[in-house]
Amino acid sequence: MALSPLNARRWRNFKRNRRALWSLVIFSVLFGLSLFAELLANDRPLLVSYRGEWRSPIVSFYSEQDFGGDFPTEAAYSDPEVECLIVTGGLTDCFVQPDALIAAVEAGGDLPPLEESDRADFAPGWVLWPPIPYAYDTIVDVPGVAPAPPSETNWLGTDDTKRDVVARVIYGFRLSVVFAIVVTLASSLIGIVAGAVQGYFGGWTDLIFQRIIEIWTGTPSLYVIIIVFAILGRSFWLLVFLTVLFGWPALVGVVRAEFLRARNFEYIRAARALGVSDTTIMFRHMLPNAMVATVTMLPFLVTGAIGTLASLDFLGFGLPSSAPSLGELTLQAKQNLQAPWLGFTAFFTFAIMLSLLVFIFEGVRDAFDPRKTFS
Amino acid sequence: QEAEATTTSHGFANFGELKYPADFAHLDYVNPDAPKGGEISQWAMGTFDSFNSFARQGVSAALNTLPLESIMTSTADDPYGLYCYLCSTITYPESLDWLILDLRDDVTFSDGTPMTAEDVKFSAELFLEQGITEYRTRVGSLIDEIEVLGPHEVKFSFAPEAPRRDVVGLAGGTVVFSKAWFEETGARLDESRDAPFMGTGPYLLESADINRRVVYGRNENFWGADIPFNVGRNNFDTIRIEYFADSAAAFEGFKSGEYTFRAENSSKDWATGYDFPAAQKGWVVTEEIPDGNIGTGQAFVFNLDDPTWQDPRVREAIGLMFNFEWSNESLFYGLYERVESFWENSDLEAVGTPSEAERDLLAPLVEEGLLPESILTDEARRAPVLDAGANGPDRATYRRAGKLLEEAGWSVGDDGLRRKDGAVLELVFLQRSPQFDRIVNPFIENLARLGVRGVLERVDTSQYVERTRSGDFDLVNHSFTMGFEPGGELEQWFASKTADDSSRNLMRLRSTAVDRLIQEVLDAGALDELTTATHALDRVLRAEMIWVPQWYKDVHTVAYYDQFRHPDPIPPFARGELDFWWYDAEAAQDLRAAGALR
Amino acid sequence: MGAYILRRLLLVIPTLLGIMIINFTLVQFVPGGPIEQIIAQMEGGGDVFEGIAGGGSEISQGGESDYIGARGLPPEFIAELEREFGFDRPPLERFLTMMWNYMRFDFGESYFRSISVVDLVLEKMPVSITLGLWSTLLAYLISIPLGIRKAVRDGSSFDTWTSGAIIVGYAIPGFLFAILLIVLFAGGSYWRIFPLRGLTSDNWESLSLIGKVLDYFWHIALPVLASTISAFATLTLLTKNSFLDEIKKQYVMTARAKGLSERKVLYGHVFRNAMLIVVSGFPALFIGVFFGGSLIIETLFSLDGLGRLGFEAAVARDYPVVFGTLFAFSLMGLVVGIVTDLTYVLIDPRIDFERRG
Amino acid sequence: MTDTILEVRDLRVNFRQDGALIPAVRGVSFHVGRGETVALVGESGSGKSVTALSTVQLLGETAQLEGSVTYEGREMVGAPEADLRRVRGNDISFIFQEPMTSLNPLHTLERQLRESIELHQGLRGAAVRTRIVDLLTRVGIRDPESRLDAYPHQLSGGQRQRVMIAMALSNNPDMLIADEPTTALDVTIQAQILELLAELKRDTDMSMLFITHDLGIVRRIADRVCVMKDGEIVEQGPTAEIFAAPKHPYTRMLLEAESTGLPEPVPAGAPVVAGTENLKIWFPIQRGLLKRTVGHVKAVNDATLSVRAGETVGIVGESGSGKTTLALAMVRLIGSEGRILFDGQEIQSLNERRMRPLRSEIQIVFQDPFGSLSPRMTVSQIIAEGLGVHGVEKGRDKRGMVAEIMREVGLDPAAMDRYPHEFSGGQRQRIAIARALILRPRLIVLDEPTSALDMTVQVQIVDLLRALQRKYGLAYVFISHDLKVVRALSHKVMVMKNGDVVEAGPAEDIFGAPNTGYTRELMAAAF
Ligand SMILES: Nc1ncnc2c1ncn2[C@@H]1O[C@H](COP(=O)(O)OP(=O)(O)OP(=O)(O)O)[C@@H](O)[C@H]1O
Ligand SMILES: Nc1ncnc2c1ncn2[C@@H]1O[C@H](COP(=O)(O)OP(=O)(O)OP(=O)(O)O)[C@@H](O)[C@H]1O
Ligand SMILES: [Mg+2]
Ligand SMILES: [Mg+2]
Repeated sequence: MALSPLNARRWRNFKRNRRALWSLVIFSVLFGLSLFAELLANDRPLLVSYRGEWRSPIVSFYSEQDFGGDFPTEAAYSDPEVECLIVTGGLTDCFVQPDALIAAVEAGGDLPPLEESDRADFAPGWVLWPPIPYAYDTIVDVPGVAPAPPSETNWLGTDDTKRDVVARVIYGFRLSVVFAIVVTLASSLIGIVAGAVQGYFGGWTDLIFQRIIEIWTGTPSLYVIIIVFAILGRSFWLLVFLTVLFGWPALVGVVRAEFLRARNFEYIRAARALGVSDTTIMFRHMLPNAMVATVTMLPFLVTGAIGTLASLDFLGFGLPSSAPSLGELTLQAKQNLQAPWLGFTAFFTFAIMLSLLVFIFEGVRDAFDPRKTFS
Repeated sequence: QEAEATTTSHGFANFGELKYPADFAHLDYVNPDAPKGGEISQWAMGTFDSFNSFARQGVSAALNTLPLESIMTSTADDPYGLYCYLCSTITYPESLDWLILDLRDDVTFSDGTPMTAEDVKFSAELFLEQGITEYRTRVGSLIDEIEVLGPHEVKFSFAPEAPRRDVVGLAGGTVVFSKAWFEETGARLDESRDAPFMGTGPYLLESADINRRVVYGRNENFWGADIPFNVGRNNFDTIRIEYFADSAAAFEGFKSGEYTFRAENSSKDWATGYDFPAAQKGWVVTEEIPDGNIGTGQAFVFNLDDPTWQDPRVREAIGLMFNFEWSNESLFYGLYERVESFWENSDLEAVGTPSEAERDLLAPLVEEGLLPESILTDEARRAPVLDAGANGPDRATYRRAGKLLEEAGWSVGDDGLRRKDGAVLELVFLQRSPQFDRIVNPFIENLARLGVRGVLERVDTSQYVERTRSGDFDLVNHSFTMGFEPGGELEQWFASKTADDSSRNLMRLRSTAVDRLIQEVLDAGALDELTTATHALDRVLRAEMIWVPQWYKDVHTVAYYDQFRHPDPIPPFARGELDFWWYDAEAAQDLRAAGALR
Repeated sequence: MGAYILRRLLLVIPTLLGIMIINFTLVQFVPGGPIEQIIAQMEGGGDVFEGIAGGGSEISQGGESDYIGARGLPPEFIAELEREFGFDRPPLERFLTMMWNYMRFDFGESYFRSISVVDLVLEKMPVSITLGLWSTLLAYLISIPLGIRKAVRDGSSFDTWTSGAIIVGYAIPGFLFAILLIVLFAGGSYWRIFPLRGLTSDNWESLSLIGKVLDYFWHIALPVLASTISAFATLTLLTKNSFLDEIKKQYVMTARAKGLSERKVLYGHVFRNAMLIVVSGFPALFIGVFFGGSLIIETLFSLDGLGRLGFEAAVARDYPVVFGTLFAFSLMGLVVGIVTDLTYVLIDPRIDFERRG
Repeated sequence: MTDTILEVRDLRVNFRQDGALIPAVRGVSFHVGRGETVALVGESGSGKSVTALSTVQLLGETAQLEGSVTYEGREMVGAPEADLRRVRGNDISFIFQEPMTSLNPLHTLERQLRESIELHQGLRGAAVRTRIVDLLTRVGIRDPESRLDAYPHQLSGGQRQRVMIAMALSNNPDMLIADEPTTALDVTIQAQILELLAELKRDTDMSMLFITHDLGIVRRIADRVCVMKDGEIVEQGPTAEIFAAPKHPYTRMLLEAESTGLPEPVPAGAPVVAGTENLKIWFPIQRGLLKRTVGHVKAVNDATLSVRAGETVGIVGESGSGKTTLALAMVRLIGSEGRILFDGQEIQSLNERRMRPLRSEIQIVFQDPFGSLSPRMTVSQIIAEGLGVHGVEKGRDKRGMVAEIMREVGLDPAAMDRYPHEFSGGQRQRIAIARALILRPRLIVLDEPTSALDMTVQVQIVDLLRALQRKYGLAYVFISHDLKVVRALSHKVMVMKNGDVVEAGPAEDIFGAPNTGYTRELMAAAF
């Protein structure tokens, strides 16, 4: 897709703003990585070799019986017994002395004394774990009380349910950012269009539309959320939908004000004289000039959406509690002042994300500013 | 009235003898030489806007009943006895169809006017007229008539259907108001108030600062300061309650000495919070005081109306997945004890195999096929003990649980989930407090490994109540609070007839055997009968596995600035810091000098 | 313009009606109602702030309410409550009575407290006004000059550092910051400089005027700081960016060519052009100041304001309070909306609301 | 001419743009003596405005300055802002080229003027007002008291320019830098302004750097002339000398260039393309927050005109007489009473949607070119926009068409991806013309399209317009103060004064034998 010369110029301008560019790169990398959270932090191995056969537990379901064990339910890969079954090819002795067998296989040395028939059955295998062997909901078996401080196994400690904070941050980042971005994009899109239409057309369009918005904002979102959740159950996308439903009027006011003003400008008159359609006037001529508020607010809307998620969680109207959201982490931080690593993690995650977004949007603003050039 | 043999006594007990004789000098557990004076302060959550806890409306202030007293009283070391307090004797016939309270003539209200029989009648009737509906409907049908027999004599007559075990408490529990005062002020029992009702009690409201604090001060004209009951009690001159809206802020308030006594209810704070400067310097002492009350039977209970949970094997399998030992170690700093019985921490708890007497009660039920035979031979059911080192139960436990589910027809499908007739075995935890998220989620993790899908649904209070009432849940939290004298309330908790609509019988238990045993308990005439019947009932209820028992705390965890003293040992049934603790003025002086307190 | 204002004023009526109808209808579908709340309270639960105030125990508290009567819940009791709340009458009738009462500014009484809704709101106002007023004042007084400064020195290290600072301020979750302030500056472990609770000291009445003022500010320092910290970021950047857009225009050059001081140029000329968005937010802000509230800040500092009231009413289904406040605040919101639009015209006389396009 | 008040030595200005440096001024040196008037003339886009703005450092941050500018011996390049501020406004006053965008849109007339008077003269209260009224009267604004509350957008182009002039003169500056101060003024007022300037010069020994395309003015007021081309001064010397014996070929070309000739006759039987009947436009004067209407500005009272295919109707008249208003109403951009016809169809009553298809047939070039260009669109986008809208010649390469039209109006197509503010005043004007022409509409309303153009470019534009008219039979409504251009282009002329049409008829008649006194006065001043 070729950029138009203007967009190419904007893009060049953006790139010249090193801070914005790097922020974009870092943010994309972080977000991109978090999209593959399952590969980074999981309580199922990426790959196992069982009797020479390669299996990928993160994609498919395997019961313990598939590895020669005795439970028909999903294999608990972190159990030494299960690991032993995999690396030995399903020796029944694994139920007796799993650790010894694993150690022996790892050392490549001789197996401990086994019965002959078993020995014949032996087929070496291996397990490939993700860098963080916990998923967001894995209860970590470390001694001590939750929340546990950072340690070798849990780099940022555990939360108050003894789940690994790093894993939760990775998943939480993805969940929160996806939530926030979808919500922000959708609600600003609707909000901008609504504000633009009102401000541009004025008259009864404005009058009626404004009233509808007033009525809409007078609706208690809490009750709607309760009702909808009670009927349809809780889910991520439902929450996204509801948040958008109640979030979009946020930008309407400013956009409307800017459009009310901009529609009197001479160049708008010129565009009209040219016979340009209303939509083009609104979005090609006016919007770029009435975008200050929007562009400034966007990073905050994104983080704000995460905040909304957090406070909904806080009040118990949010996602299911096991869901890894950054908001939930913050709440835990407040509830557990004796565990400062929770607070620090939450704070730094927020601060880093917000800084990146603010810098990116600063770059965007500058790139759109005709009078700004970089050397 | 004529022919009937009557008893006149200084007190009454349904079971056993009264602990204290009529002429006792002071309660055993008090320090008769405790000095009077000083101030004790505590905190309360939120705010208040009323001093009337008898009305439905308003949030009543802490301790608003402190200025009030009832006719009879109990002590902290005798679970069964009720003693005359505003009365000198109580007279009743064997049948307990009526009773006469002979009132003391030296009792005065705080304005100095004497208390009379008229006041008692007025007060009792006031409750029947202006008490909340619930009280009126229940108690109104039990009391036939209240008569004033003399200036200091009242007679209560009871309806035939009133349980005889409750009637003395009913009459003796009457809080006495001044009729004249009510008529004068036009006060009502069903409206919120900005000051407490006038009563006969040892303390008066001194000041109230909405949102901030309530202070009660000693009633200088207290009629009963010197009676044996009050020797060594009511030692503080002032009792102050500080209000905080947030618990963390409240704790900070304690750290900085804004209040001086704190009953810690958070295991986390108890374990980690008491290392602040004042505690390090020894200004604040922490103490664990044994609690002799019956442990609250806190538990998850199943919805027994749901066919899925009607199968005890399924209930048992689910119960096996809850790792209390791990939770206690990892989440509660090991502060709690496992609940095993509905009468935990008391003699009423069933232990071991049934005794002869119990077996006599149970055998007929077994014969009728209402109970399995094993109940006669098995030990009283105890919760499984799991490894505290890991949340997940050991393989043996999984195997056992899996087998139970298999037997119940829930077999594992290709996706590792338990199914029957195509439906997945799903367990909805209905919760209203975020506090339990960290407890339920690990439970759900364990269930997942069993192939059961656990879902935690946290809803707001109104919705929670609506859903529990309509039975829209699988597992909810419940707290069974049982008494030393199990009685009519057992029907609210466990009887079939309340299964459809009771906030007590949440699990919707409908068991003929249980109904019959409840009747046994109600019919018990002597203490040993009561104990036996209760043991049998406890045993059966536990065998039913209607719950996944949780935990209770068998100690009071308190922290206070080192200026209070208490008798040692503390009686089993009360912590008593406002009652029989006292103020060490010297220690207080030292604290103040050291700058611990302002 | 006159016609427009008249039109707007007249439209207030159907709008308000619309809001009330939607709310009333919604409420009919909300699972759980005030009666359930009362039941919960009777059983010793039902504190709506339970989750927020935190620190609770894993042991269920209370269990038994003070009241000796609390034993199960007979249907008579519930029936009586329904009668008391008027739920025995059809919804339409209830709605009409309610609207009729509201027309006469009779907002009824709370379900849970024997106090009229108006009194209830008045009772909470001082806290809300204090928090709202001072924090917005602070936010505006700092953010706008700061934003302007940043625009003028766009790209300088001053710009970068202040951006960093306000972002950090925004990124700290408000309640975490508040609790930190409490522990650090009001608690018993570090410094005990500020009070933990309330708006004034106990002996406030007896203080001199200056003493009173000082005492007041001493009390509100922490809560206001906590509720303001996150407000700087958006406002500052909004100001900055609006200024950046405007500052290079020709008329600014004219102003400069007149020899005006930088201040005069910025505040006298650019400000009005750049601040339409910010300034037009003022009236709405005004409402926010008086009728907004911050649930969490209020809770942490044990202040009883509208934030707590609103939340409590909503969660506890205290419909008279919910509807009463909704009605009053909506009405005011609508009027303020009109005022806002008029300020647009005041700021930029070219603006009108006629039909275009 | 004794001492030098302003000295510019080897001034170079480069604009940073999209990574590259674009030279605008390349080594300019000249000086202005006390009491002297130096005229800066030259090709549009040659760097005159940039040079002028550099003297007091008013260029944006994308400009890189080299060389030296001294004012009264003080170096201005790189001087601290505080020093510059002292000089600006008080010592050196500035009249910007584009009066339309140079006034603060949200300040009333009074406020715009009051500010600098208060600042530099220390007057307060009623005295300031008297001074303002006096100034406005002197720049020829009629009934100034009633206009004090007007906002810039309520003024005509010429009125705004005069406000600008009044503002610049309000402080009796030592030096006035005037960048095309009279482009929007009719000849009589122009004369009045020049007289005023001369008077000031006499009375206060004011120096002037005067930028203009109007060589007539130069001849009248300048002591010396600098001729610029492509960012360099190609020739400078005393006015008389330059005019008498221009040395540089460009100067010669500039002096010779003049829009001459007469329009080709309209083909017989050409259909009427557009017209108005009894058009009336009154602007309400509103007061207070409620905007009560307290009176009317009668901008156009009763205008009837018609234009045939291939015909040009010139509209001339005093500044503020309603020309622009009439033009805007004709293309239905502001409301009006009366009939507006296009192609025989009544278009007054069409709504915007029904109007839109007609828009490609009717184009307008605005008096204020800068304001009419979207600031965040590049020139190529702006010019090509109409093409996209009306789907003209889909197959053709848009950029190619844009390049072609740019070349035709004398712009370098290489600059097509720049933003409007990166052009000179004259260039912007041509962008606006290009935007209208590229659509090949049937009717173009041109509102002062050549005011910012130097003679050479003007001739080029006039030729272009004529050629297009011949080729496509375009109809023009041509508004201008420059009667020479009007004569060169118009078949019919309409003279307006105070909202009224005072005279209308074939061009020969009006120019040859004006009927009314007003017209005669106009002609006299112009020729
Ligand atoms: N901000 C800018 N960025 C890039 N180029 C610019 C900028 N401003 C002016 N220019 C270029 O500098 C050159 C000189 O412009 P200037 O405005 O001085 O011309 P001018 O002589 O005043 O012309 P005119 O008579 O048309 O006003 C022009 O080619 C113009 O395109
Ligand atoms: N929006 C408006 N509101 C009020 N008055 C206006 C408005 N627009 C123009 N006028 C007034 O109408 C009159 C005619 O203005 P117009 O712009 O048509 O003049 P013009 O003939 O184009 O003058 P110039 O040659 O100076 O451009 C002027 O007195 C002007 O002040
Ligand atoms: Mg120029
Ligand atoms: Mg004009």
